[in-house]
Amino acid sequence: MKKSKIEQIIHQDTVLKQALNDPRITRRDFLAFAGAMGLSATMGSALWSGRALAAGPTRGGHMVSGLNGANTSDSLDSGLFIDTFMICVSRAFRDSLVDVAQDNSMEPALAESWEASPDAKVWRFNIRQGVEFHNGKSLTTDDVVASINMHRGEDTTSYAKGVFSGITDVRVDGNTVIVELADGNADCPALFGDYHFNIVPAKDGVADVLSPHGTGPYLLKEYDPGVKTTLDRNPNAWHGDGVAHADSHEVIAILDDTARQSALISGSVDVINRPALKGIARLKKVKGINIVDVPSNLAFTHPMRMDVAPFDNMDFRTALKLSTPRQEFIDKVLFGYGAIGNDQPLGPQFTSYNPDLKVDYDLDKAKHHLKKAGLEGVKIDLSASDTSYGGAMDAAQIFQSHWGKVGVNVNIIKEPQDGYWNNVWNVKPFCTCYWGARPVEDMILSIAYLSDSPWNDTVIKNAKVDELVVSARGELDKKKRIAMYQEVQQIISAEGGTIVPAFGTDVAATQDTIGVADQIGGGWEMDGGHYLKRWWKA
Amino acid sequence: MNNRLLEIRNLEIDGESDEVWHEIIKDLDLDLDRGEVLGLIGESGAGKSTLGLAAMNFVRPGCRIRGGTIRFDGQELTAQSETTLRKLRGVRIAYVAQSAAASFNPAHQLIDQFSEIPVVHNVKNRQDAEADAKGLYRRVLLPDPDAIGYRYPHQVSGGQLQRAMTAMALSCRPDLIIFDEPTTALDVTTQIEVLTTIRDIVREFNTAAIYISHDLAVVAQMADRIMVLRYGELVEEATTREMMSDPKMDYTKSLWAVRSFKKETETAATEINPVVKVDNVTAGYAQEDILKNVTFEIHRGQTVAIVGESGSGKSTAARVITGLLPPRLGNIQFNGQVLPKSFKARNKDQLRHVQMIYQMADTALNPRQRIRNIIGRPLSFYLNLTGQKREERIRELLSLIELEPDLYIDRFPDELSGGQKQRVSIARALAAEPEFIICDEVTSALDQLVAEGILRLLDRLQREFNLAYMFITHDLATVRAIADNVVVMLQGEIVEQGPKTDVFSPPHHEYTELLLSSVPEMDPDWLNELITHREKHGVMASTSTS
Amino acid sequence: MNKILLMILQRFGLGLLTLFVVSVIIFIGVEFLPGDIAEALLGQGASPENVAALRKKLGLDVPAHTRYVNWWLNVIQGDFGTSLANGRDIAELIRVRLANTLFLAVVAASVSVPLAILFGILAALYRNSLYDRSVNIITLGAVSAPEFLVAYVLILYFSVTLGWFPSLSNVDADTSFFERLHRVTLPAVTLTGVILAYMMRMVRASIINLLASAYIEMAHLKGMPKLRVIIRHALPNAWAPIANIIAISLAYLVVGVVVVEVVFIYPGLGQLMVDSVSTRDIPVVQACSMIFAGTYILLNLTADIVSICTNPRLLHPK
Amino acid sequence: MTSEQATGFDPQVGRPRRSRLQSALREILKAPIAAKFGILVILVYGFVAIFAPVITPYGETEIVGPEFDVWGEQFILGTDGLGRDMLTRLLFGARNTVGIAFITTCLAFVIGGLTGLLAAIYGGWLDQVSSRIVDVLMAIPQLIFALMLLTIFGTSIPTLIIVIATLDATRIFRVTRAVSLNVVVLDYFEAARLRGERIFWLCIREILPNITAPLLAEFGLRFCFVFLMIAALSFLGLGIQPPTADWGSMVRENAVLITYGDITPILPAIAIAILTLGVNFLVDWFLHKSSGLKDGH
Repeated sequence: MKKSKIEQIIHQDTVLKQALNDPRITRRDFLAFAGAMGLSATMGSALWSGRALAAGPTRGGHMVSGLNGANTSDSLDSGLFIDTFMICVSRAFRDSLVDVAQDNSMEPALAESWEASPDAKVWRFNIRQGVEFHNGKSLTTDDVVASINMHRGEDTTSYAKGVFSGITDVRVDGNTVIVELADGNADCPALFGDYHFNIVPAKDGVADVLSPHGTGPYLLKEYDPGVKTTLDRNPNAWHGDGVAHADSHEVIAILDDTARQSALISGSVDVINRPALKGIARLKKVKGINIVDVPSNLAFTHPMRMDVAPFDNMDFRTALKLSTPRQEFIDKVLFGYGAIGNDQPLGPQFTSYNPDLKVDYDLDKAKHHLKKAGLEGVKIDLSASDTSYGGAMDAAQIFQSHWGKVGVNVNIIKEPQDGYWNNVWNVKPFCTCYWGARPVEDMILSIAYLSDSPWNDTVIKNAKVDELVVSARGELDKKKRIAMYQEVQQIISAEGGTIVPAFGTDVAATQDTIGVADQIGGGWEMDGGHYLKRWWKA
Repeated sequence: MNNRLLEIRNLEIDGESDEVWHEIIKDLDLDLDRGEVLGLIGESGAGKSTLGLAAMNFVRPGCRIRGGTIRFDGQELTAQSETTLRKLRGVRIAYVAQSAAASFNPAHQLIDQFSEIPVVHNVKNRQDAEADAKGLYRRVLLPDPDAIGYRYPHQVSGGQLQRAMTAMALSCRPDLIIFDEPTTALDVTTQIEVLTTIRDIVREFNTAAIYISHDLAVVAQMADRIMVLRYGELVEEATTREMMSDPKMDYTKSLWAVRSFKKETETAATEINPVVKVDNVTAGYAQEDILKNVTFEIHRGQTVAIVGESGSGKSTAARVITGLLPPRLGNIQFNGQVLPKSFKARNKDQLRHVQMIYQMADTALNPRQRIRNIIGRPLSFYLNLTGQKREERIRELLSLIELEPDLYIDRFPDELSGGQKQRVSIARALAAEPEFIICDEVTSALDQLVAEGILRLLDRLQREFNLAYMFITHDLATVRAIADNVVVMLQGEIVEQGPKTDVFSPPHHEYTELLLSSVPEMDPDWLNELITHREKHGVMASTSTS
Repeated sequence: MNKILLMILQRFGLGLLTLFVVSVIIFIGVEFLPGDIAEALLGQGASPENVAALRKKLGLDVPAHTRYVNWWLNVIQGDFGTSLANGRDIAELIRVRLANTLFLAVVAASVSVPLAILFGILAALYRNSLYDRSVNIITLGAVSAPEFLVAYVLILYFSVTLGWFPSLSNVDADTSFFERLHRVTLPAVTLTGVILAYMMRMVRASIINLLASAYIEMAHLKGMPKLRVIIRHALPNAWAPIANIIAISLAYLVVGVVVVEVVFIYPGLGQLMVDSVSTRDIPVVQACSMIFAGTYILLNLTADIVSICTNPRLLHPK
Repeated sequence: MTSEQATGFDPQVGRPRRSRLQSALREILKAPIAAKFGILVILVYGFVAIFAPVITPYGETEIVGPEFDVWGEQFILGTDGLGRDMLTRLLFGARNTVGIAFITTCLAFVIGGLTGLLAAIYGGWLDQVSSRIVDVLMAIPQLIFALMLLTIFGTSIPTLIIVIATLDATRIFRVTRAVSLNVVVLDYFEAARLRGERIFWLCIREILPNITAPLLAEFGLRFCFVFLMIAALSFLGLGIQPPTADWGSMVRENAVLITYGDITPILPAIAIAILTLGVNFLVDWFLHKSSGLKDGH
């Protein structure tokens, strides 16, 4: 508990620094800054003069949301969550040990508090007492252990397997669950805030992954995968009045952009995620509609396999980076909703993000590097598909036209949407790709940027990076870690094999009757997936 | 009181084909008294039916009345509204169509279709209508009159349907009935019976009638007065006897003359072995046999006529010979050698030597091919003629069939008249230079004059090329005209065969007798005499009515 | 009568055969889809071990033909198995969806079929009249526009602008009948627009064809009123073709409405099947296609039966 | 002059002999206004499709301006979300969408028409088998089947064409078979067979010329269906892939704007509608011609 407080302060401290020396000061930063100055959030936002102010949370009401990111094949097995619909629903009727707070700090959930051994190898989580599952079964440490183990071991099907691979042992000590790691990881609590990690009831020692009963503030009333889900308030929830404002929720899966948007405009729903950015300018003008946007760590990456010519040539890579039209990418592909990227995967939401690290658009320099590489007029293939991220095809064309200017002829290959992640990504030398937001730096770096990472899609083998990442993982001193991570960013950006023109922004749209805190989480869209319990209906 | 029922003056009717209007009826007058029967004679395209329908001020789609007046019982019809006309039709003027089979609605029982007329027109209520229907069915000599009304059209034979329709026409006791070729679609033996019925009924109810037909002999039996039409104009009008005894106009005379054509010499079998021998053939579809062990021969230069009514299996015989229908038993011999049963197995030469001419010239010629190709194809296909040679041969053939090559060689079939088409299909058959030609009812779809032309042509060609013909027909007049040998068939079996003279001169096989006697003759009294004669000798109506 | 029964049975047998072949085709088809459900589910995060584990868990390691046979064995016992994706009972899953699909189809049909027949008859009756031409053009316009466009425009006016109908047609078990009706209005209208024209034109055509026949002329010459001629003389002989048209259209209403479902978020079978194809959820795809094919065959069978039973030649043999 | 020519009275005998082309032109001139409209539409579309690169102000995928620029001199219909000229895209759409639909339909006709003809001529087991196969294929919902095949073989334009063509061929098979059967029973066909003609001649010279009208009509209808089918597939994201300008996907891409009453995204759909309408009008006319039925008055 104490630790997390400290983290929080340090975090705000960093943001403060950024706020002071960053010309592109963002609203969030400013608020954080204001908060650090001891101003109340509301005053802060008043100063900011943003959109119409929402009064403080009001309790009650029935909230209807239309969410993209659902599929009839959705399952309650949190190990298989891949998209927003299930993540949000699950966050509403289940709990994790730890939550990522709206300010991206670690907030206790079913774990009342936690301590780490000095080497950050052994972590003790004190489990909250007197919590009951919706079926009346009371929460025990066994449930927690089972819920952790469902992501571990050879035969786990959990998508989070990688995230939990570092855990060597999980054991119980009274009300405490003790987790041992192979090597130190200061971010361990964050693992337990991952959206795959839900506490589910254990059946004779094994997690009952499909159980509709959680400990969350809402009861899962009706669940029809890919269609809709309804939630009612959990009368004996352990969470205080701070969360779960609405009495009941109806979450409808609306995959079609136009349908989702007209549902909002016609008032059929209160909240939608991912409003079609094409029309957002007009949507803004519609009376009674608010746009909620949060810079996120989602990175639009374009991995080049550095063991394949010509991508093995650093000057060539630099040439591409220097001639990549980042602003145009944001304007045309993201319709303005994004932050300039700097060719490394760690987004602006990370405390360690270094806003000074920039890659500017300089065709002459690019030409120079290309010349140096002796690759003028070289022909390269870029594999692209809108499955990698919406607008990838458009992006590919934008790149094509700009890289062409420096003498790199790009041949765009339209890859089939199906099996893209199996047959194209991590296979083809150069393709379009994205990396979803992760709560902590290490999660990205260690699965994709170490020489032996499973998904090292740029085939980067950099001893320095390897060393920095590993040591940062075990480093409990925030300042030191940040320094290390910033150095990693520095190296990847300069030498790495990925082009990150921009980081994403999570956009949602609501009726102006929906209240949203002034600062909301960026770990995942929709307030880190917590919106069902954090937003309210006035 | 005024005895005049129908009075048509200066009637002009146009017909439309390809957005072009041309006259069908030209300035025509027609008078009809109560109880009188008027016969309309003419070849196809003479406008008979159009005129008949005009009597009820009805024109078929694609036609229009351009001028003239139609007074029915003092009432000017052309001025009337659809509704008044509707009230007239079926009630005071009734119509009996050529094909009863097509003119009865397949979906309803006969008696329904009978009753609806009086019921819809509020003449009778349903019960009375049905009772009346049964009565009339009895009158028109339908078997089992009380039950037959509850049958559906397809369950009743053609002859019976025609009677049923006559009965239906009488349902409201109209003043006028229009009979539009009511017996043309029927076999001769059936025709007699229907004719008798119609005549008696008309007399009995003293209904006026317009009897339309292309067959003078038939009209002669029915009508008091005859109008001869041609190209929509009146050629001649006179009382029946007058018209028969001394026709004035050439055209009328020529109509009479039709049956004059007769093949000069009768060729007897020249060689011992025939061109074609149908050897004890049994054939048919599915389980039932259409042909039952049939045997006959055809010699070079000879014409064998296969005579019989519908269903007698004469066309099936043709299909067996051509190999379209492989026989179940027996075989076909050509110049002594046995032909493969199926045409698929026959070689080009075998195919070439057996050619066929069809009844319907319109469907026998590919409408999308020019005459040149139609006639030219066999030349290039069988005889490998090409280029100039082919062209010359085509022209040769055209002049052979008396069609001016320059005029016709580039035409499409639909730019020819029926007779011309038939000639072209003859030319196509000739082109193959066959030894044997099957003529399947080649004249029955044609007008008498045209038909005669075709017969003459065939005869000439036969002599020129010493061809063997198998002549399938139901028309004994034609047989008389061209046959050397005759084969009489009844329900798949040969009842009699031999030289024409033998077959057509007594003593006859009873069925042959029936056939021969049933052919209408140019004598107003023929029908009466026949009936009385038959009643005397108790010759039963042929069984082939069902 | 026996003959008729025989014919119907024969048709029925053929239908079953077809159904069987379809199942084989679909199964093979799904087998050929690149990747399998394991990969599809795990998406970008899939590591070989994950996939292998999931396959094992879902029993995909069993050879295909064995799975196919087992599938049939279960189906015969009325058990469609459980969805590979989320282990839900397919029979249950489909029951709900099918109910929705059928509801929408029935609503659309009950509007469009009578209209189609009525308009068709009128058009045939007054053919080449102004009415005929204008109806022709309007209906043609309706079929000519892509479904989704019609849907969007309807939403724009009746939902967004006027707010008469919801833009979402999401219904569930406890939606009241009239509420359902209200919600499926827009989709139903969209579908009606698509099939109405087609049906109407066919009805018109088949009736006009009949009007050329001799017995119709006879009816006129018997002085029958125009309407009676159509209703009593033409229609009874037109049932066969009309039934056929309706069958095809209904089949379309059941199987061809994916787009409409997507736009109106209507939880029908189409959406389910499309998703299942993309996630390689073989048992679900199988079940859906069985139902679709079944519907199609059944409807055609009905059409056949109608045409058999309205054919006096078969009904009243000699 | 023989009695024959004397009696040769027939309104048609007098008719002058014409070449196919002449008669075709004559027909067109006599065609009702709707049909003329249809012909016009098709000609215009055809022209645009062929000369798209020449008549368009910009390149098909060329980014020439700001995104969603309004209508004006420079961009007559404004620009799309990427700043590509809408008019250009629209015109190229004609080329791609219409072209692909056309090729697909042609292919479908080659497949379905040929099998249909053979089935009609040979009859027997060939007819049985092919008809059964078609039954099966038709029993599978077309859209879904297409989706599946497209996911199997990937959504490249060739596969798109082949898949849809194969599925569409089933309908064409039925029609061709039906109309051919009407010809097969005719005497001139029998005559040709008795002459011993080979199958090729029978198809090309005896049957095809006599079923062109209904087939053309069917072609029109199928073309429209294919057209809408591709649009639907594009809508579901499996049709023609970006950046190729295709009306279906263009509507989809900008559909969100419809909600704001912006008609630009509807333009491609209207383009689709007009063409379909035109084709249908023409088809009606053909059907009327082929079913030599004279409408009453």
